[in-house]
Amino acid sequence: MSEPVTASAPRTTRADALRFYGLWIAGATLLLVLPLVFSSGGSLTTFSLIGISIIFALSYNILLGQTGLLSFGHAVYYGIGGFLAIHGMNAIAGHEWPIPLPFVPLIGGLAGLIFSIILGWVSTERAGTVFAMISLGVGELVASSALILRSFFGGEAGVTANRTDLPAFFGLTFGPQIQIYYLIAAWVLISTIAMYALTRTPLGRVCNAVRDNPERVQFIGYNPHVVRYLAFCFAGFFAGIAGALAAINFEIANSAYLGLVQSGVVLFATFIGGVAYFFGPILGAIFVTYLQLGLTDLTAVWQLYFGIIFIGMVMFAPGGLAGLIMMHRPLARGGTLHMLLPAYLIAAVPTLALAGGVILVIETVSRYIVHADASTMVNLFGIPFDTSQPVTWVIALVLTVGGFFVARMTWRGIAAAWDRAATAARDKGHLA
Amino acid sequence: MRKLVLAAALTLPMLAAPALAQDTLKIGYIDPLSGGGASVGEIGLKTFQLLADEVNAKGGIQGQKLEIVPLDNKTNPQESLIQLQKAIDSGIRYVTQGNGSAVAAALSDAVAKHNSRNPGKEVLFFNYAAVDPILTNEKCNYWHFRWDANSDIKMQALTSYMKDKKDIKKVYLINQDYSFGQSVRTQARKMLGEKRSDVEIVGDELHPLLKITDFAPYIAKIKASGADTVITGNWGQDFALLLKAAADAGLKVNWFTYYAGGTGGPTAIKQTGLDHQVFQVSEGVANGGAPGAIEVEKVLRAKYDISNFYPRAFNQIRMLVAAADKAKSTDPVKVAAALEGLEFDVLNGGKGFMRKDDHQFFQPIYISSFGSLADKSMFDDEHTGWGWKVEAKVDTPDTMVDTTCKMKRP
Amino acid sequence: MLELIVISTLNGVLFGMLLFLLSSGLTIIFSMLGVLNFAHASFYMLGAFFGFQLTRWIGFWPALIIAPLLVGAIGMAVERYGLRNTHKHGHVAELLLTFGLAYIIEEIVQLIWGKGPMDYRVPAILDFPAFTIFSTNYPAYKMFMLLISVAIFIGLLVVLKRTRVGLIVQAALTHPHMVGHLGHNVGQVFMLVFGVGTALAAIAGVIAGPALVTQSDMAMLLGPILFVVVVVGGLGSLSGAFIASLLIGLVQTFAVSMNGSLASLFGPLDPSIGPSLLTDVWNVTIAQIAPIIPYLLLVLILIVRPMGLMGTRET
Amino acid sequence: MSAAIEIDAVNKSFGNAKIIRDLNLRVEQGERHAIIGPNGAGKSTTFNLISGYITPTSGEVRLNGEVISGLSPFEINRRGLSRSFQVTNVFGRMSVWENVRCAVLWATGHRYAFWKNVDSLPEVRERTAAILEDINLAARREVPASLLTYAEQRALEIGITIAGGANVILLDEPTAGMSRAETERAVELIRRLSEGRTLVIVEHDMSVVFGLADRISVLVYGQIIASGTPEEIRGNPKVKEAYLGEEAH
Repeated sequence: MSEPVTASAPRTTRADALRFYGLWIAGATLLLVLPLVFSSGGSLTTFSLIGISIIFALSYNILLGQTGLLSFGHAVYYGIGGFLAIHGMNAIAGHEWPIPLPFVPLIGGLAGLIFSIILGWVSTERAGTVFAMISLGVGELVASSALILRSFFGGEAGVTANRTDLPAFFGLTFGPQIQIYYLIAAWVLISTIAMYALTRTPLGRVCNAVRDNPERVQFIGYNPHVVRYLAFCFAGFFAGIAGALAAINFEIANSAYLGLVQSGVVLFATFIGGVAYFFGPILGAIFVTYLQLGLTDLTAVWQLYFGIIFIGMVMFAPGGLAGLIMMHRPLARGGTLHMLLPAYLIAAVPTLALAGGVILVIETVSRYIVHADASTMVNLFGIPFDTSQPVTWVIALVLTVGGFFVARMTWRGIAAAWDRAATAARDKGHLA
Repeated sequence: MRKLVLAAALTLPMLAAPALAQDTLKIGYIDPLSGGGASVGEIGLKTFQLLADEVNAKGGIQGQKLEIVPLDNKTNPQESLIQLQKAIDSGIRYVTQGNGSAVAAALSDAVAKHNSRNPGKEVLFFNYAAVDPILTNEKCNYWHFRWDANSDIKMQALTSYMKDKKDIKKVYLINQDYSFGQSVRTQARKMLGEKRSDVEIVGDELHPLLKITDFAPYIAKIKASGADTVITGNWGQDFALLLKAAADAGLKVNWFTYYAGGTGGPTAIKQTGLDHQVFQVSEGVANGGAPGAIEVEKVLRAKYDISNFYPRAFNQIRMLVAAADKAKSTDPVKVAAALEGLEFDVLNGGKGFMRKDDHQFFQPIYISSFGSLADKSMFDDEHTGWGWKVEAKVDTPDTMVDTTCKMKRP
Repeated sequence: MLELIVISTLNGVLFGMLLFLLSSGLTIIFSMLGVLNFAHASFYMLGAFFGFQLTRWIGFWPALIIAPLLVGAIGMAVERYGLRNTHKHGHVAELLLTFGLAYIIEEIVQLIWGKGPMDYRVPAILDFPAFTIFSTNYPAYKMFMLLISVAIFIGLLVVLKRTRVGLIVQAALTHPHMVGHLGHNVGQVFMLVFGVGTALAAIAGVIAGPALVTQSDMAMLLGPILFVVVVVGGLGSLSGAFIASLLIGLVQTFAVSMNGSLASLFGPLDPSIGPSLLTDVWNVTIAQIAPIIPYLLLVLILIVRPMGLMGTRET
Repeated sequence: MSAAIEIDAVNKSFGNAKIIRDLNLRVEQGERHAIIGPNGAGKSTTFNLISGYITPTSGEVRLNGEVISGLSPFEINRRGLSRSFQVTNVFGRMSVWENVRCAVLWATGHRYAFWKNVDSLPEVRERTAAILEDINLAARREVPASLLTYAEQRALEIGITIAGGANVILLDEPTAGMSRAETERAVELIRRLSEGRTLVIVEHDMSVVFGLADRISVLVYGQIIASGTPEEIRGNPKVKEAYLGEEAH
């Protein structure tokens, strides 16, 4: 690993190497100090969940971003990892084996790997829509079977374990959340480095080739089926680790781990983060986990916002958050980023108005219909609105419609400013 | 990675709870408030909020104001644990939940672990509707209290009633394929065998949970079996669709159910036209005539346009107040001790008590049937014009079942 | 026993025909636009809810016409303003768009109609038993459903064989790359096809609504089965979709009426064997696994014949 | 020594349409062999048959004496045959450097390795760099393939084809759509790169064909009607009638 994330040619300079290792060290330091800065129990729970989600999303991106395989059933391997980890913990505690908790995620990883090895060969025979449908079918099959094979999956209730029953590890009992956080953080770091390293291997590179053009890959000596299969196995392995960490965190595994909803969430997270860059899914995992935890407290229709954000991303920013950020890189290098600023600021006003209008419409309708009897007050950005008043409806509609038309004009302004900035950057030799 | 800092900065204000004011006692209500189960969860929430108002109007619990904190678990055990963590992090010491035995099992387990790892910060879990017997048997724990009759108790009451119904000859069992449905089926076989060995069980069906859109094939099977009575623990759409299909096929049998009264159930029964042929076993209905129940029913209908689905929620909160008064404290450890064995006059009339051995509440159980109402003053359901009529009361002693619980006390 | 077979066959065919109403639209859309519409079952759900609401306002019969038209219009708008703009980002983006759309439609339906089941009733004129077989009634409404689906099936055949658009669709089924040569009105044809496909799903929704449950999770329940149908039948094959629809309709209906398990076949296991995976598998009945049979079928078919029963294309 | 490629009585039908009829062709080791013929004669199909993209309905294809018909494209590639495509067929989202490097990996024995850092494989790096020099794309190494100009993409197509070091190269219309100047450069490139290897080329541009080929085969309606040196082909009346004559009209 001698290069920053996206560069491709082996022109490694000292500065590049420094920056590259600096990034990893900064990441590790961040994981280390986070709980010191935000020490409340709530933040620790949040960070732990984000960590699990990061590994899971990165493992999913081995399929979607690296190899071009759209899976609707990735949670199968996550869930299997979780279940095996729980059974493993119970077995270790029951037999008093000298295996401490930090090694349990490996059990989950191996379980995910073994299941991928079994199910993967059939699944990966074809890419594209067929793969997507098989993954959906296999996902439903395994999730439904989990409810039939009760002795292993524990039916609806799932299987529980007690992580503190395992032998202590250097005096750590892993009862308190802070210890679990550091356990997860360590695995996040290990898995992230490993998955990044994977992208820098011959297999990782050929995965990209298979994604771009599976047909041509056959004419440079590779069997695309084997490439997809190997990628699938790696994805299963890391998903299993993520599942095991979830099992350790919650001390329970149940059939919801394996289901379509879980598969959908990881797809959302990965795609919203951006599949084209290695760090995209990390952003997505943070963003989506945060939304999942946070939006629930704010609104009953959080899933609708979720869907709208997702569709908005698919239609207008298919590169995801990472794509949006990386778009600006050539301009930043060319030193012309500031040229965009006025256009962004101008556009921000009507765009925010539009967003506010949409939120107000949704909340108003939701209060009006779902919670007709409850409070009719909606608090938006600190401004109270009474949904039973026609004036609120009018404001909501004006904001939405007016915001849309004005915003569309200002977006054109951004496009124009972008062209100018890009031209200027190109003149300085920073754009291809 | 920079994004992480940003996200964390945003997380902080949201999850870092404000210091809990000493003058309120918060109960975390962990149930679905979005997604498929939300309609049920909202009804429970309203019931509990009504109860909080009632308690506060009388001066609160030991001088503390009672507040219900809604926490959306999306009917998912994993999500429930996140919400539990959130509640604990914000200083909440009492949680209540009812929808889904799987969720209850996860919560019960998590609460027990939390309490053993964090002495001095104990949390109590009040279960108002999750009826899997396992929670007060193999998986019982000291911090879990259940106010709803578990499914074994209900089956005990139901079979006690069926014992004297000589026209029941052939029984068909149809249940959802998960722990609750299985316990209904097992207990039905066992208890019917004990009390009515002459009754033939002509069918025993488990169908997938909430996945069947057309029950016509199942009805065809019931019909083919010649059954005169069906026992089902089905709830939600699995109940409504089952009845719909039965009506379509013209199946005329008696239905003994656990949850015919759930949302959509009355509508479905009315559609099928099965007048007083659908029975429900529960801890009581307002039409039973207990003054307290009627009063509550009126308030709920006037305020929220819902019927009282959860008489046990009233028993639960009122008993919490009684226990706190007895202990002269709202400290969960003391309240738990005070609750053990506590006797109480239940909402629908009669005496109930919290059994010390397994923390299961025992109370009179009623068999009621749904159909046209003789008396105009009685309550109808879901605006169908039909309502519940009490057929029989099974008194507390006749509902007792043994427990395998070996309670570990702190 | 015989009555069980007769009733199950009727129910199976009915369920199969409903599936075909959906899978035919899905197949045609896939052939023309190259995108598997993940939200197809959501349009079916919209049909049911629109049907329910319009039945309340103006009665069932007008609703049967208007609801599909409305849903078709929404479908056309989705094609025009959603899919067409996403096309440049590739098929994965299009698939994801419909995936997100399915999600949003479910949420909006929940927002408007709530999460409980609707009281969507069979029209009074059809609310009687059509015939009684061995003392079991078969409802007239179900016969009506069967009739409608068969009528639409025939109508679809006529349109495909006799009209210009039908010929284009047929050409697209066999030669997908030909679609590019349609000339300037290709956009309109796409929009029309998407509109008709979603309207077909909506018809299924309107007529299935009263017979099955009209609830906000109905799309999630049916959606995955639908994909099984089109993949098992062969992506892009109408006749395959037809056969697979009936097959899955019948298999699922018959499976629930079978109580057989390994235990009943070979006798119960030695009770000394405690609960284990083996006892789980040994004791499970065919009826219990009925809902996962389609997925088993899917996986088996894809192993044995990756292009599906009648498919000619491999992807 | 056996011939580089031998096509022996191969037939290929799609449904009822017989595209290739009793095709026989022999390409000697080290020769530059061009296949010409009118549109729809089956030239690309012939390439597809040799490279394993499609399998013959009947007959046999041999590479260096070994039967390869029925093998997968990657198996044939591993036996030392590589081909280019008429329509540019590169890895669009990957950089030029990555495109070529991927094509180098199998031949340098790294295959599906997931335990090696691809950037610290000197022989891969050197070979990739050398090929980029050869195809004059060294300066464009960082550019995503989809952003290259048409001529650059054609050059990259050739680069990928030869990167694996195959000794039999099939080029499908390598100069199609190029300007005169670009074509000349391409021919120069092909001449240089095919040094010491066997080359089979399908080409429409007769100046390219006659300038490059040692031997020429003429394919008409799925059959070889003539095979020989450029002079022989030029003088062959059958060819004139069936093919060259046609062009004169």
